[in-house]
This record gives sequence, C-alpha cells and structure tokens, in this order.
Amino acid sequence: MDNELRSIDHEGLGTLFSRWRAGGRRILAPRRENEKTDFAEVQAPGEACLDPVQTAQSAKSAVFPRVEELFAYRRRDGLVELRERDLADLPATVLFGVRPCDAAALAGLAAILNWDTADRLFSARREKLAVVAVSCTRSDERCFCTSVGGGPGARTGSDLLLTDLGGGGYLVETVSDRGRALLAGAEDLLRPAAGREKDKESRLARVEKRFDPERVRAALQSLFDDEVFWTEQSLRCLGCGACAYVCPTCACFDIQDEDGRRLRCWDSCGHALFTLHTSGHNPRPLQSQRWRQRLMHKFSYMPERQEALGCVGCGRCSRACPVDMDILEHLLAVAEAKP
Amino acid sequence: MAEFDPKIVAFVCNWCTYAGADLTGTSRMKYSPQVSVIRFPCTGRIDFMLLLKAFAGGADGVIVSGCHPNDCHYSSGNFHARRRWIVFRGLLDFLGIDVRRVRFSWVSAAEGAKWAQLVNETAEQVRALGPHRSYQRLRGLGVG
Amino acid sequence: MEALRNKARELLAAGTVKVVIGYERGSAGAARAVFVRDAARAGSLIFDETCRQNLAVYLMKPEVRRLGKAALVAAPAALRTVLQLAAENQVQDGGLLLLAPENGGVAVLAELSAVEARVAAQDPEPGREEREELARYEAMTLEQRRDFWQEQFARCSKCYACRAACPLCYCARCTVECNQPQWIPVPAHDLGNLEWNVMRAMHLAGRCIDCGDCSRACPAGIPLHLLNRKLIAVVRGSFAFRAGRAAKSDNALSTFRPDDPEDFIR
Amino acid sequence: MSERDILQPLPMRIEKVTAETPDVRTLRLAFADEAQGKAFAFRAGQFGEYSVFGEGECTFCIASPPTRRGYIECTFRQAGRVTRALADLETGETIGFRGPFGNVFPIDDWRGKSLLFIAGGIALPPMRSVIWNVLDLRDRYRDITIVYGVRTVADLVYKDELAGWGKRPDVRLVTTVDPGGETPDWTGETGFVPAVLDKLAPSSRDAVAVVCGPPVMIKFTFPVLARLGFAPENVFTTLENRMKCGVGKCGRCNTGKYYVCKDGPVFTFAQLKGMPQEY
Repeated sequence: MDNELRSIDHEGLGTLFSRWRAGGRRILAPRRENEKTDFAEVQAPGEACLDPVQTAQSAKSAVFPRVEELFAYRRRDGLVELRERDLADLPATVLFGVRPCDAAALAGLAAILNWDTADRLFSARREKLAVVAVSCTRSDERCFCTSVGGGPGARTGSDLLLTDLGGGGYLVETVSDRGRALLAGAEDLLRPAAGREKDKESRLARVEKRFDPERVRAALQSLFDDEVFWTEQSLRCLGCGACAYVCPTCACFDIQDEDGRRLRCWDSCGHALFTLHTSGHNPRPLQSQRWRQRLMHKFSYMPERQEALGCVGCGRCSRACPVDMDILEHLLAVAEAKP
Repeated sequence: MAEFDPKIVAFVCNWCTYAGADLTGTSRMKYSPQVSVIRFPCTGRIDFMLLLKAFAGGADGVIVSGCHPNDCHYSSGNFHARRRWIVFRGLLDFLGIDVRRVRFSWVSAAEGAKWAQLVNETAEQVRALGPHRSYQRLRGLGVG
Repeated sequence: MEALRNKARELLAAGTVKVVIGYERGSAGAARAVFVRDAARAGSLIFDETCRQNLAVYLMKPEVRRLGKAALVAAPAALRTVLQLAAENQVQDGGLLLLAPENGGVAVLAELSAVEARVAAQDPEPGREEREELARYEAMTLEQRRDFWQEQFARCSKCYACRAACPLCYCARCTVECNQPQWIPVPAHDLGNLEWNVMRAMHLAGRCIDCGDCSRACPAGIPLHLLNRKLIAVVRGSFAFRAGRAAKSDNALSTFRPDDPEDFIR
Repeated sequence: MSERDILQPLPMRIEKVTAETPDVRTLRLAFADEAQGKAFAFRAGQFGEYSVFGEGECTFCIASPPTRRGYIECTFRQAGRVTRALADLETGETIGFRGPFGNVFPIDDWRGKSLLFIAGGIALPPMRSVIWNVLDLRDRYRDITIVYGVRTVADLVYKDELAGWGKRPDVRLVTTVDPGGETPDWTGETGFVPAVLDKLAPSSRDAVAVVCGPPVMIKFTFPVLARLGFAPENVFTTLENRMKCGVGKCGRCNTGKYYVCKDGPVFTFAQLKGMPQEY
C-alpha cells in the first residue's frame, strides 16, 4: 500500500538511481565541491553529499534557472522571426536530497510565477520535476522551518520523502502520484518498515518554533512607516543580492536580449537600481526601504496576494549574508517591536 | 585538413599605426588578409574590454598598436595604455587566457613594413595556436 | 576591549563623533558591524580575531554618511582603505577618527599622516601563506588555470556581493548597470561572469588594498581575492607601487613613467 | 500544444512614424498576423510591452483609443536604450508587442458626468486613449475639459489634435507653457498647471478628474483639485513604475501589496493614499 511505510537500503537506492537514469531522467543532488555543497547532476547516490544542514544555493534553478532562454529572434529582410522555446528540450529531472523546506519552497515559487497566468517555462520545468526530499536529522541556529509552517520531516512539496535510518538506509514515504511513479516497478527494492524504523519522529532534528508569521505580518504593517526602525535594522546591509539569489522562493527577474535570444535572469529587489526609472527617479532610493521591501514582500504582501508565505525558514540568506543580516533575528525584532 | 585561417582584430590608433598600415597598402606591400583593423583616436582609448569583446566575437588573435613612446598625438595616451596593458596581460595570463594571442606593438606612420611584419607574424603565431575555441565556447554556456 | 569601549564612550559622550563604527557579537558566534550612536551602548563593542570585515566599506554608504562624523574601529586593512580613499579624494583629513586596537589598548588616529605612519610601521607584506597560495596558481599550466577559473566563474550568480563588500567599489552606478551600451552582459552566464570578474579586477588594479572581503562575501566561495592579489603583485613589480600607503598619491593606472617596462611590446 | 508564452511578444509592423517633437515619436502599429489583429481588444488605460529585438522591452500605455480598431499607437520620449532604438525604426519595420495589460479607466461609471483631464509634458499620451475614447462616445458625458501643460511650446505633442480639440465646441481645451517657455505667437496660457487650474476653477459637481504628469505637478495639482471639491476617489491617475514582465511576476513594480502592472496602472487618489509612496 502507498501509505504504508517502507524502507530502502543504500544498495536499493543505487539501483533506483540507475533505473531513473535509464528511464531518461537526470538526477540532481547536493554535491560537495571545494568548500560548498550545491545541486549538480549525479549518477549514483554515493556522489550525493547529504551531510551539511543545507546546500549553499537552493534548488530553485532546477525550475527557475539563473539564466534561461525565453525565445529566439532572428531578423530577416526587415522582418523578425520568433522561435518559441521548445519545451521538449527540457530534461525530466529527479531532484534528490532536497530538504523539506526546499520542497515546500516550490509552492512559493509557483505562487509568484504562476500568479493568475501560468509561467510557461517554469510550469513546464516543474511538470517534469520529481522531488525526492530527505528529512532533516540535523539543523542549525539559522533554521526556522517550524515557524513558517514547515518542519524537518514535513511532506509538502515532496513526491517521495526519505528519512535516514542511520546506517541501514532510508524510510520511504510516498507522498504523491509522481512519487508513486518513481517507485513503479521498484517493489523488489523496498520492504515494509519494521519496528523502530517506523519511528520517523525520533530521527528528526528539533527545530523550535520561534514566531508566529501572522503576528509578524500584523507587526510589519504597523511598522511600515517607522523609518527609524527600518534604518536601524538595515544600516549594516550592503545591498548585494546574495540573500535573494540563495533564497529558494525569491523569484524577481530581469529580461535581457542577447545574441538572438531573449533571456530571463535572476534579479533582486535589494539592488539599489532595481526600481530605477529611466527619468532618474527611484521609488526605493534607500537601503532601508529595500530591506523593508524584502521582509514585507515575503511576510505581508505574498500572504495577502498570492496566499503563500515567501519564506520557508531554510536560513540560507542568513548563512550567505556577508554581514550577518540574520533574517530570524530581524523577524523577531519585527514581532517584538513597539511601533 | 584545411589550413586554419585565423581571425585577427587589430585595435590601432589613428595617428601612427593606422597611418602606418595605410602606408603598407600604398607601398603595395602584401600582408596577411586575416586582419580587421579598427581605428581609435588613441591607444589610450582602447579599453581592455574591447579585447575580450573581440575574442567573444570570434577573434583568434588581437593586435593592439599605436604611436611609439613620446610620439603620442595627445602626448601621453600611449604611456597610460602601456600601464593598462601590463596589468591586463598579467590578469589574462592568470585567468588562463593565452597572452600569445594578444600582440602589442608600436608602429609609426612611417613603418609600413613593420606593420606588414607584425600582422604576418601575429597571423603565423595564432595559426600555430589554433582557433581560440576555449574562449568562443563560453558564449552561450550557462543558459538554461 | 575595555579600552576600546571606554574610548568609544568618551568620544560619543563628548560629541567628538556622532557614531562609532565597530564590531559587535552577531548570530552564530560571528562578529558583525555595529553603529554605536549612544555612549550607553558602547559596551557591545568587541574586537578579536573574529572581527574580519573591513568596516571602511561603510564610510562610503550614504545611509552611514548621513549619521555624521564617525570613528571607525580599524584593523590594518581598514587603515590602508582609508588612505586609498583619501588618495581618491573620498575621505577628508580630519573628517574621521580611526580607532586602532593594539595590545589591549586603542590608538586614536585623527590625522591621515598618523595613519600613514602606522601603516608604514605595520608594513603588511604578504605573509608566507599568501605568497604560497598565489604561487600555487602561478605554477599551474595555462590550461589548468583556465579550467580552474571557468569552473569558479560558472558558479557566480552575479549577486554582486563582492562589489558591495568592497570598500573601493563605491561608484553610485557601476559600469555593469550602464546599458548604453550594455558593456557587461546582465545575465550570469559563463561569458558574462568572466567579463564581470575581469572588469572588477581591472577597476581595482592599483587600488585594491588586499582586505580579502570580496572572497569572504562571495556566497559561491569563489576566491576572488586571488585576482586582486595577482594584480597587486603586477603593479608592485612593474611600477613599484602599492595602494593604501599614502593619503596623497596618484592611482597606478592613471599615471605612468616613461621607463615603464615594455619588454612585451615590439 | 501548450499555451502561448505570455512573455513572448507578437510581431507588429510599424505603419506610420510621427515626430511629435525632436525627441518624442508616435508609432502606429498593426499586427503582422491579421488574425491576431482581429482578435486583439483592449480598453483605455491599459499598457503594453514593446520590444526592439536585440535591445529589450519598454512599457507604455496604449495611446490610441479602443474605439479605433485595426491599429494601436504609442508615443514615447527617447530616454533609454530601448526607446532610442525604437526611435531609429522606420515605417515597415517589425517590433514586438505584449499586451494589453493592466486595468482600465472606468469610463462606464463616468456616464453623465463632467470630465476634467489634466496632463503635464509627456503624460498626455497615456491619457490620449481615454480622451479619444470619451470623445468618440461624446453624448454619454457632460462637460469635457482638457488642461495640458508643457515646459515650452516646442514640447507640445499631438499638435494637430490639440488644434482640433481647441476648435470643438464640446471640448474646453486649455494649454499652458511654463513661464519663459512661450513663443511670440503663443495664444495659450502661461503658467504652471496648478495655477492655471486654480484660475480655471472647473466645477467638481458630478465630475471626475484624471491627472497625469511629473510627480511635482501631481503634488501641487491635487491640493487645487481638493479645494475645488474633487474627492480623492474621483481623481484618477496612471502610474509608471519600472516593469519587466507586465504580468505581476518579475517584482519590479510592486508597491505595497499592489502591483502597478496588475492592480494599475490606473489608480484613484483615494487608493494611492493607502499605498506606500514607492512609485
């Protein structure tokens, strides 16, 4: 039965990888290179590195690449020919080893990119993506998934959820039809979970709930005009885009023409010139306003408009920030502020 | 195998090297036809990025040439350019870009023969190095 | 540390400065910048080996400039930065106090000449480790270096943390944000990343004071400081020039000597 | 087959280029594909994304009225990379168009009311669509007043149309130039828009106002309108935040919880009061 807990050993997982690849799927998994662990294509589970609490970059580029071609154009005899991006080119992908927070973040991305009108490329990539998440058995002081509706063993957004049983393999939960399809014909590799194997909870990291997003939302709205507060909160911020680019739900983008192709590429509301008008007028000229925008967008505007939180508590922005703009600390400051 | 014809872009100053190249032509001296000459007011105006743009645009080799020291039409443009080239060459080499593909020279308006020799030697050298594929393949990489 | 806090208290209480830019203990044990404007808050200042950020970067931020006259807790790299900024007419003599921690005490440098003297006394030659690191890359073959950097730059997402963290990248509008023409491609593809990093290194040639904050800021862990360090070596070797040593000096690349080496020009 | 990509433009042919001033041009555009042209419909207030392939996209309101079918027009000042490239194009050349996007002027709600249009400088084009729209349905509305101010006489756009509106008995047109911007033969007003409006003192009874112009003009015009009795919910404007996608995804025009591209570009002053001033 699907909801029955099963387990798989390392060898079985290896076989599963081979079968997925034989079925034409590429597998992306965290891979360690130099000092950083990031998602890259792997052939076998042994190449994946699940040791760090988090990868440095999120997995969002699997569905929303740093740079992607929207369509191609060509001039001919004063006319312009357009060639739509062929969706058949997009690879079927298994995203292996994402954390439950990253799996949940796919819904946040979809909330932005598919708001009212579907984003053709994103949707096509998402359609071809199967998510095999791995529960968190460790966390660090930057993690706060439980404050934003997630958890170290949460299933939202995953197709399969694995939990490391320590030495002997993984507990396997089938979450969706897509997950079922990943396991089609793999009965030989799975066996029913027995005894203590079923006790997933005991394996999971403890992530304390630190704030109520509803309270943060209300506080943000009443703090909006408090310039002193926002200046104080953001003086240290350098205004780079590191937080946005490592974020699994940040989806702001730019559009650029190059070499006969129209490209979409990541952008960040933290960049000083993001909103600059051609006239020279800038609606958000101060870094304090841009920092406010980042928090407002994720914790106030998105819940109101796209009915999703713009944050999954992965803590990447805090880890990536060169000047220790720790988002959890800032959210707590918001929640506790007396406007 | 067909002989490889390297594409060479020459960035030259208006006052000396361009005039020198002109003299090469009016003197009916023959030289390698693979060079495209781009004229600038002064070597001081030849930004290092232009060299990279030439490579990205398909050049296999680049020539940069202007007035001899102390002959700059604007008195010191070439001296400033020289410093920039020294630094830029160091950077290119450090990045693993073969500096043998970039030739710097002083060619005066009277040195038609030197221009011909410079182009021919550069063409020979770049031909020996082969197409600059490692750079050209960068174009388009990293687009999902 | 107490000496530093006392000095900060004293300066703020007397109104000598409006803000002390220093370090405090941040999250996860890290040190981070703090802007102390009230003498009563000076107790949060720290200074130890975790204090690595070059705080001089904040001297050029409009939001910080607006706070008024500053005292900056300055490690050696910050002192060199201030001299280079002065050479570029970005810092006025007497417009800033530098608090240089030393043997449990703190030296207050009010004049740029004092900063020069201190930098000269420290004479921060690249350490053995640093020299060896650079030499390791120089010893690689051309192809190895090319592959190394292409691999590194492929990870660059153009978040511009390197630029934001650099105290000498202070242009209000960077070349990459000018689009007539679009000199550097906006997207973070391989060619765009190479061109951006070449541009960054070249624009810092003869100006970089080797604080290493570009590499520390990079979320992709690209060792960007190596590019700067290489050019520092070239500039020093070819022009006998080092940035951040004098409050009045030309930039290495906006001046020349008639006898600059030209063995590569024919 | 999947749906068309909302980020991919449709080709349009430039049918006519009009030089309004040395740096302002109007393009008349028709869809290269006739069927696409037939299927296309929009309403006054909406905008589009115009592509010069190789340069990028720029955002302007459609400047022609929906009552004129078969083409659209856009008017723009050469200011940035794309508008400069757009200005170099000639009749017969192809550009790209995405749209129509955004909300509309509620002209059905305005039936039986007096309309006051106030435009400054290059902000007449975004208002031209709605002006012609109501003029083409003239009998539905009461008094129509247009106040148009520019810096100098040379900056006036749509000169022929202004002359036409000036001659119509059913339109009250007041043009003004900033002090010092007049020519010897200038017959319009001289003075800034708020002052001219103050003197004109149009009635606010059963009236709505539409104001578009540079921020400084809007800032000083709104108090005059308030004094004349225009309630904030009866004063409309159209915002021009920077945009990339035009469909609420790229994040650029996000202002408070609103997106200028989806919730606007048309807003009432009552709505603006509830938004952060990030526009």
